[in-house]
Amino acid sequence: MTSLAQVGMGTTLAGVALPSPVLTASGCSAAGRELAPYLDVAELGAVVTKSVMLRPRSGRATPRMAETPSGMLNSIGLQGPGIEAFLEHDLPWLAARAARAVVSIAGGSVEEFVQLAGRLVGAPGVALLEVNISCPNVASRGQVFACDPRAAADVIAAVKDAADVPVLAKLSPDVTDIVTIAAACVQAGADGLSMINTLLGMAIDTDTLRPILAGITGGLSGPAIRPVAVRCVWQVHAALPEVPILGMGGIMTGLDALQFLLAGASAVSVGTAVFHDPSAPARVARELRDALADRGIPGVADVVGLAHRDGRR
Amino acid sequence: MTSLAQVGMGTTLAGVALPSPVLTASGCSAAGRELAPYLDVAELGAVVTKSVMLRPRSGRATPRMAETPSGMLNSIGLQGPGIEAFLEHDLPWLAARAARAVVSIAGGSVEEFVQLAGRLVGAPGVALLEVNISCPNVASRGQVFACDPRAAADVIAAVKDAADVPVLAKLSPDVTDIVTIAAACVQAGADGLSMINTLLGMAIDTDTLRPILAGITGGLSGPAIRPVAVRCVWQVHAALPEVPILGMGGIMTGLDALQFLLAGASAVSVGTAVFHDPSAPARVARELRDALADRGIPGVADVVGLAHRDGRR
Amino acid sequence: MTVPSQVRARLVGSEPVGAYHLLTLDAPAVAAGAGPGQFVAVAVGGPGSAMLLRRAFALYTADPATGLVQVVVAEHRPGTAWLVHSPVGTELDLVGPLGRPFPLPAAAGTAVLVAGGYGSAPMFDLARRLRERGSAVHLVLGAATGERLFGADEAPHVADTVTVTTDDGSTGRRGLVTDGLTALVEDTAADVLYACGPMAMLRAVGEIAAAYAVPCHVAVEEAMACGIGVCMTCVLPVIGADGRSRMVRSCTEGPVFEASRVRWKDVGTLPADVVGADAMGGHR
Amino acid sequence: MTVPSQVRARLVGSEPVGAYHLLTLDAPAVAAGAGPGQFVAVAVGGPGSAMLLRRAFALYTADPATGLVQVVVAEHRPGTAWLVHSPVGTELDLVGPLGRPFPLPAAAGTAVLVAGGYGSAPMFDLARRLRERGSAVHLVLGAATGERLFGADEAPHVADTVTVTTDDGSTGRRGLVTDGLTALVEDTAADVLYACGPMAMLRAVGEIAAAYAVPCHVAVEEAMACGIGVCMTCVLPVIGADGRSRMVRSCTEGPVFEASRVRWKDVGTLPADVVGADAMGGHR
Ligand SMILES: Cc1cc2nc3c(=O)[nH]c(=O)nc-3n(C[C@H](O)[C@H](O)[C@H](O)COP(=O)(O)OP(=O)(O)OC[C@H]3O[C@@H](n4cnc5c(N)ncnc54)[C@H](O)[C@@H]3O)c2cc1C
Ligand SMILES: Cc1cc2nc3c(=O)[nH]c(=O)nc-3n(C[C@H](O)[C@H](O)[C@H](O)COP(=O)(O)OP(=O)(O)OC[C@H]3O[C@@H](n4cnc5c(N)ncnc54)[C@H](O)[C@@H]3O)c2cc1C
Ligand SMILES: Cc1cc2nc3c(=O)[nH]c(=O)nc-3n(C[C@H](O)[C@H](O)[C@H](O)COP(=O)(O)O)c2cc1C
Ligand SMILES: Cc1cc2nc3c(=O)[nH]c(=O)nc-3n(C[C@H](O)[C@H](O)[C@H](O)COP(=O)(O)O)c2cc1C
Ligand code: FES
Ligand code: FES
Repeated sequence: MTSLAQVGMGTTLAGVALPSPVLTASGCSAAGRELAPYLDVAELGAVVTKSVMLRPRSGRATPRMAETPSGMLNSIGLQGPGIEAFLEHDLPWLAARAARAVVSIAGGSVEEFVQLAGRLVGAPGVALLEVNISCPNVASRGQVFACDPRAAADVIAAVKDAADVPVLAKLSPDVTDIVTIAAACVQAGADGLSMINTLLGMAIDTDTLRPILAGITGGLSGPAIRPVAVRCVWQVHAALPEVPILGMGGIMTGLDALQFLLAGASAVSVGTAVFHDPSAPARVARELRDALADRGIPGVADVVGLAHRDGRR
Repeated sequence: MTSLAQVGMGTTLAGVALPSPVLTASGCSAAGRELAPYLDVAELGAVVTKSVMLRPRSGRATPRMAETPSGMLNSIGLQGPGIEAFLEHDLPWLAARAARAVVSIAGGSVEEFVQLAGRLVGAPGVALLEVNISCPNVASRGQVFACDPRAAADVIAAVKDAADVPVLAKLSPDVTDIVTIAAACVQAGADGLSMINTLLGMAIDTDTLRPILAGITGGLSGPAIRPVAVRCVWQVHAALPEVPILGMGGIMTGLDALQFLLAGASAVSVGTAVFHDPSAPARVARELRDALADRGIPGVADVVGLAHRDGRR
Repeated sequence: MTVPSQVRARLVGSEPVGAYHLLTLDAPAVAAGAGPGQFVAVAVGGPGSAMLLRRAFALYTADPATGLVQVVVAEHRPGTAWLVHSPVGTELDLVGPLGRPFPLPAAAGTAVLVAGGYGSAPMFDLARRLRERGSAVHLVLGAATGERLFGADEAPHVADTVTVTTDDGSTGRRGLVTDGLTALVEDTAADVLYACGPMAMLRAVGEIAAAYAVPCHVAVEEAMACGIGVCMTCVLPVIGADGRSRMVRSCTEGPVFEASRVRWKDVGTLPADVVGADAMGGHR
Repeated sequence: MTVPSQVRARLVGSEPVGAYHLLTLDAPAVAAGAGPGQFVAVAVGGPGSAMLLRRAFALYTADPATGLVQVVVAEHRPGTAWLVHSPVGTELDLVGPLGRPFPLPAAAGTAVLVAGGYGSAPMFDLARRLRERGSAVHLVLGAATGERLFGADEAPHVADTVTVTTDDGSTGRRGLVTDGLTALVEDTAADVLYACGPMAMLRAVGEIAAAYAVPCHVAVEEAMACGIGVCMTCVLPVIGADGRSRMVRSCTEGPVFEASRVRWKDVGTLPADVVGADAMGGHR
């Protein structure tokens, strides 16, 4: 047993020191403000903001979600106010509360990503950029950047050039070999990797006999996908042990978070769990601290990737 | 409302007429015998047998399974007695009960698949072959056949040559573009497609701090993966509307089965649900018949792929 | 606006009322400061549940004195089935009060309240508050069948007149809730309308209000994943003060909207003139 | 062998007994013809549960006359937690009796029964049956603590002698259940041993039996996904009549095995000489 107060919850993600390894997940906590009644955003490792694009976006038609067993499908379509409104309203709110922001950016072309990264240079409170490459590449008939190592690398290299903070590439699990994509992103300069984004899924309404989502397919998230997410983190950490990983996918509890750390993540994002429990990111951090204390583990740094090694330290 | 007795439950899968669209799934009902206390195997569309290989196989060390939210991981390692014992003990049992067998075959090389198909020529009660190409290809350092269109096509073309019954190619969802693999298999002569096999996943024991499965990674199945499975069936049916599909992945109820038919499957396999409820394949068929009757739908044939069209017929 | 709380609330009462279940929960933090039209979001299924998303229910009562809140639940599919079959004593995880309540008029006047099915739940507290402020209240309750009316017995205690309609005529007048509404609005010289119920009904009420140039506040019901404003699933096209339409969250900016602002016929579509529709590519 | 049934069984009793819960279920089809060492598999979590797999429990009693069966459940993680907190009246989905029971000797003799923790559950029925056939029964019960002993009070009614041990000495003799076993086997001139409990205990009992060349039947506990023989998750390396080892299903070919057949030190590994181990590539 380690006493609770002694557990070192600090972690380093892509060179950035964070007071807690538990962050929010992009698209699951907006820009943090709505969580204020349920937790203290400054105590989180960071707030990962909803992917922002250059221009305001309406998002898709509704229905935008379907509940599935231990998961959900979403097809929001990256609704958002665009980078200018984000810089004016969202970042200052976080900065005023001394919360760290990991800003997720999304674009349909390398140029859009670069412009976004450029606009964020010098913005207050930005700890890292998370590059959401699970976006269709307009230049290649909508093929998702994250599904092609070259396209992924092009985006990352360009963002890296433009950014003044470390850059995480957010990977999609919907690929034959995630290690190849991960390696391409690292080669292109990514300081770390976020994984995983949602799995492509769909559900059909057995009354209307039509797809439930207006967008037909959507992204599957929640505990249902956790085994896939842990596997991706495991595989990439095994292949690229030096590369920092922000792990996510179905984390509901502190023990779930611990699985990701053991698999090789230096920090984790809590996404869909927030819909179930708005205090989830804070609760997961507490539970993780308790779990480390129970196991006599001094701190987060001691478990990162541990399951690859001997097990019991 | 259609009366229950009027609902046409017959279906045709790759040219083979089946009395019911509900089958078992490979590896989830052995060769059918153990289900006898819970259902009548002859009333099923068919029994899809555990993938058989040429030689007896021990399977992997234990633990071989882990429960996950609305799913499970397995890492059995294709334990089985080999094709000779299968021909001697398993097929005759099914044939004696007038049950149809879809025989799943697995190999580490094209040659092994061909030999298996050859041994099955003329065997009693074999309605179809299901070719489990989610196997590591010994010749290409363990890359799974189903992850490479050329390797997949090579196996299917060779099996097609050797077999005397229609051939289904069983696809893995762990690919960037399942339509490409599907098209390659069809081009190579597959009479139909089975989808999906399990997703690669893993889980870590937060007490031992090591992977739960002796095999480290395993196959994720159950309702958790249903949205991915429905999506795969939908995508392939959209691209290749003439190709018969045996759909599977997380089917627990008649309405789940209906989703697969609506997405484009002509029949479905019930896998992991059997572990939850050994009578599941029979129950799913009953519930499906009731659901069709409630909706005033004359029969299974009327809903196959319907969600791609106007919805309400 | 009240800050919502997340609480573990004990189920202290659960009783069938017609086709519905009336659940009473001990939740002082939620009861304090809740207004009519606000809702609560309840986690369902207990530990080990495969259902991740909360279910939303309009507050029927919220009594700061006793700390009790009540909701009226229609058993629909697994989540609501679990709720209505939960034994008294079950601890529920509750978030609320959420959303914006029905706005009360600055001056006393005449209000017509229209409700369909369990949509009547928020109307009783609304009626009481309107009458406390000196307004006359005319309440119209409708449902498919008599079983699906909620609160018909209570209605005379909170309203000056009560009109009851059912589609099948089993209780009250046969027909739609909106059938006699034009006459009622005219006869009572209503100066504000409130409505809660199915979308088609809200739209019809809105149209009548528009015809008489009377403000009309409606509580919509869109599928919600989070209920707290972070997920963007619950949107509908709403015309802003600047005249431009946006996809607006019904959980935080609603569920109560001014009916004339809602683009009823475009709900479930993406109108080309909505802000940011031009930027939509194939992104999910 | 009895054909197993799948039934909806009403939970008619649920009571804490020491560290365990004793559940009584109304399941005539399961009770009929069940033998000691057989088990039942119970679906957990109710409708909408995220837990797919059944939980296995050895039968403690199975009375064809009343149609009741009983199991002794240790609350462990979510599935067993759900079970022990299910109110009386809950309908459980039960499959059983599953597996092979302890074999009874052809002739009367002297049997030593050894149980660890809830592993004693099947021993009472076994003891009664052995005594019915004229055997002398010596029962050894052990557990970590007194709380974790099950059935110490009942033991004297079914056995000629009872020995109780706990690791912490809180009840009976301090030590392991196997500590005095050699002496007991010698003193009673046991001609058969039966054991149920943790793997390490079964192995130790098996070694003592081997030393005295006495047959020894043990009930193992391997994680099971299906319980009915279709999934191949519950295997362990067992030496067959032909002297060759195979990965054998403990749900259908067990859970009772002759101790000398089990390759204890290889459980959880894949010994190279097991049939078919040579054919293993990287397949999953
Ligand atoms: C603001 C608001 C107030 C509501 N007030 C009430 C009320 O007072 N009484 C009442 O009985 N019901 C009310 N509802 C509807 C209620 O939330 C749904 O009927 C309920 O969520 C369905 O859950 P289920 O498990 O039965 O259905 P499922 O279909 O299994 O639910 C699956 C998912 O879809 C969502 N969903 C399904 N139907 C609806 C719906 N009609 N509206 C919103 N989300 C839905 C669920 O929340 C869940 O996330 C309200 C909904 C909203 C948005
Ligand atoms: C033949 C047999 C007889 C058993 N008899 C009893 C009994 O009489 N009393 C009793 O309390 N327990 C008994 N067990 C163990 C009991 O099945 C597990 O403790 C229980 O399944 C754990 O469920 P959980 O939800 O608490 O744990 P979880 O860890 O959440 O279970 C997850 C999964 O692992 C499996 N699992 C976990 N632990 C075990 C285990 N020790 N053995 C087998 N499967 C496991 C579960 O079945 C489930 O599929 C028996 C097991 C077997 C195989
Ligand atoms: C409603 C919703 C919206 C999301 N929006 C984004 C987004 O804008 N950008 C992004 O990179 N990921 C987005 N995601 C993916 C999550 O950040 C996360 O990668 C994924 O949901 C897996 O984690 P979870 O299971 O904890 O939710 C979204 C997920 C959900 C459920
Ligand atoms: C324990 C287990 C063993 C399996 N063995 C095989 C197999 O031998 N061959 C095969 O093609 N698929 C195998 N599968 C995959 C299933 O046939 C099916 O494709 C998958 O589990 C998805 O369906 P489900 O969710 O209904 O189980 C196995 C699945 C499980 C759970
Ligand atoms: S329900 Fe999530 S934003 Fe409204
Ligand atoms: S538990 Fe499935 S074969 Fe034994």
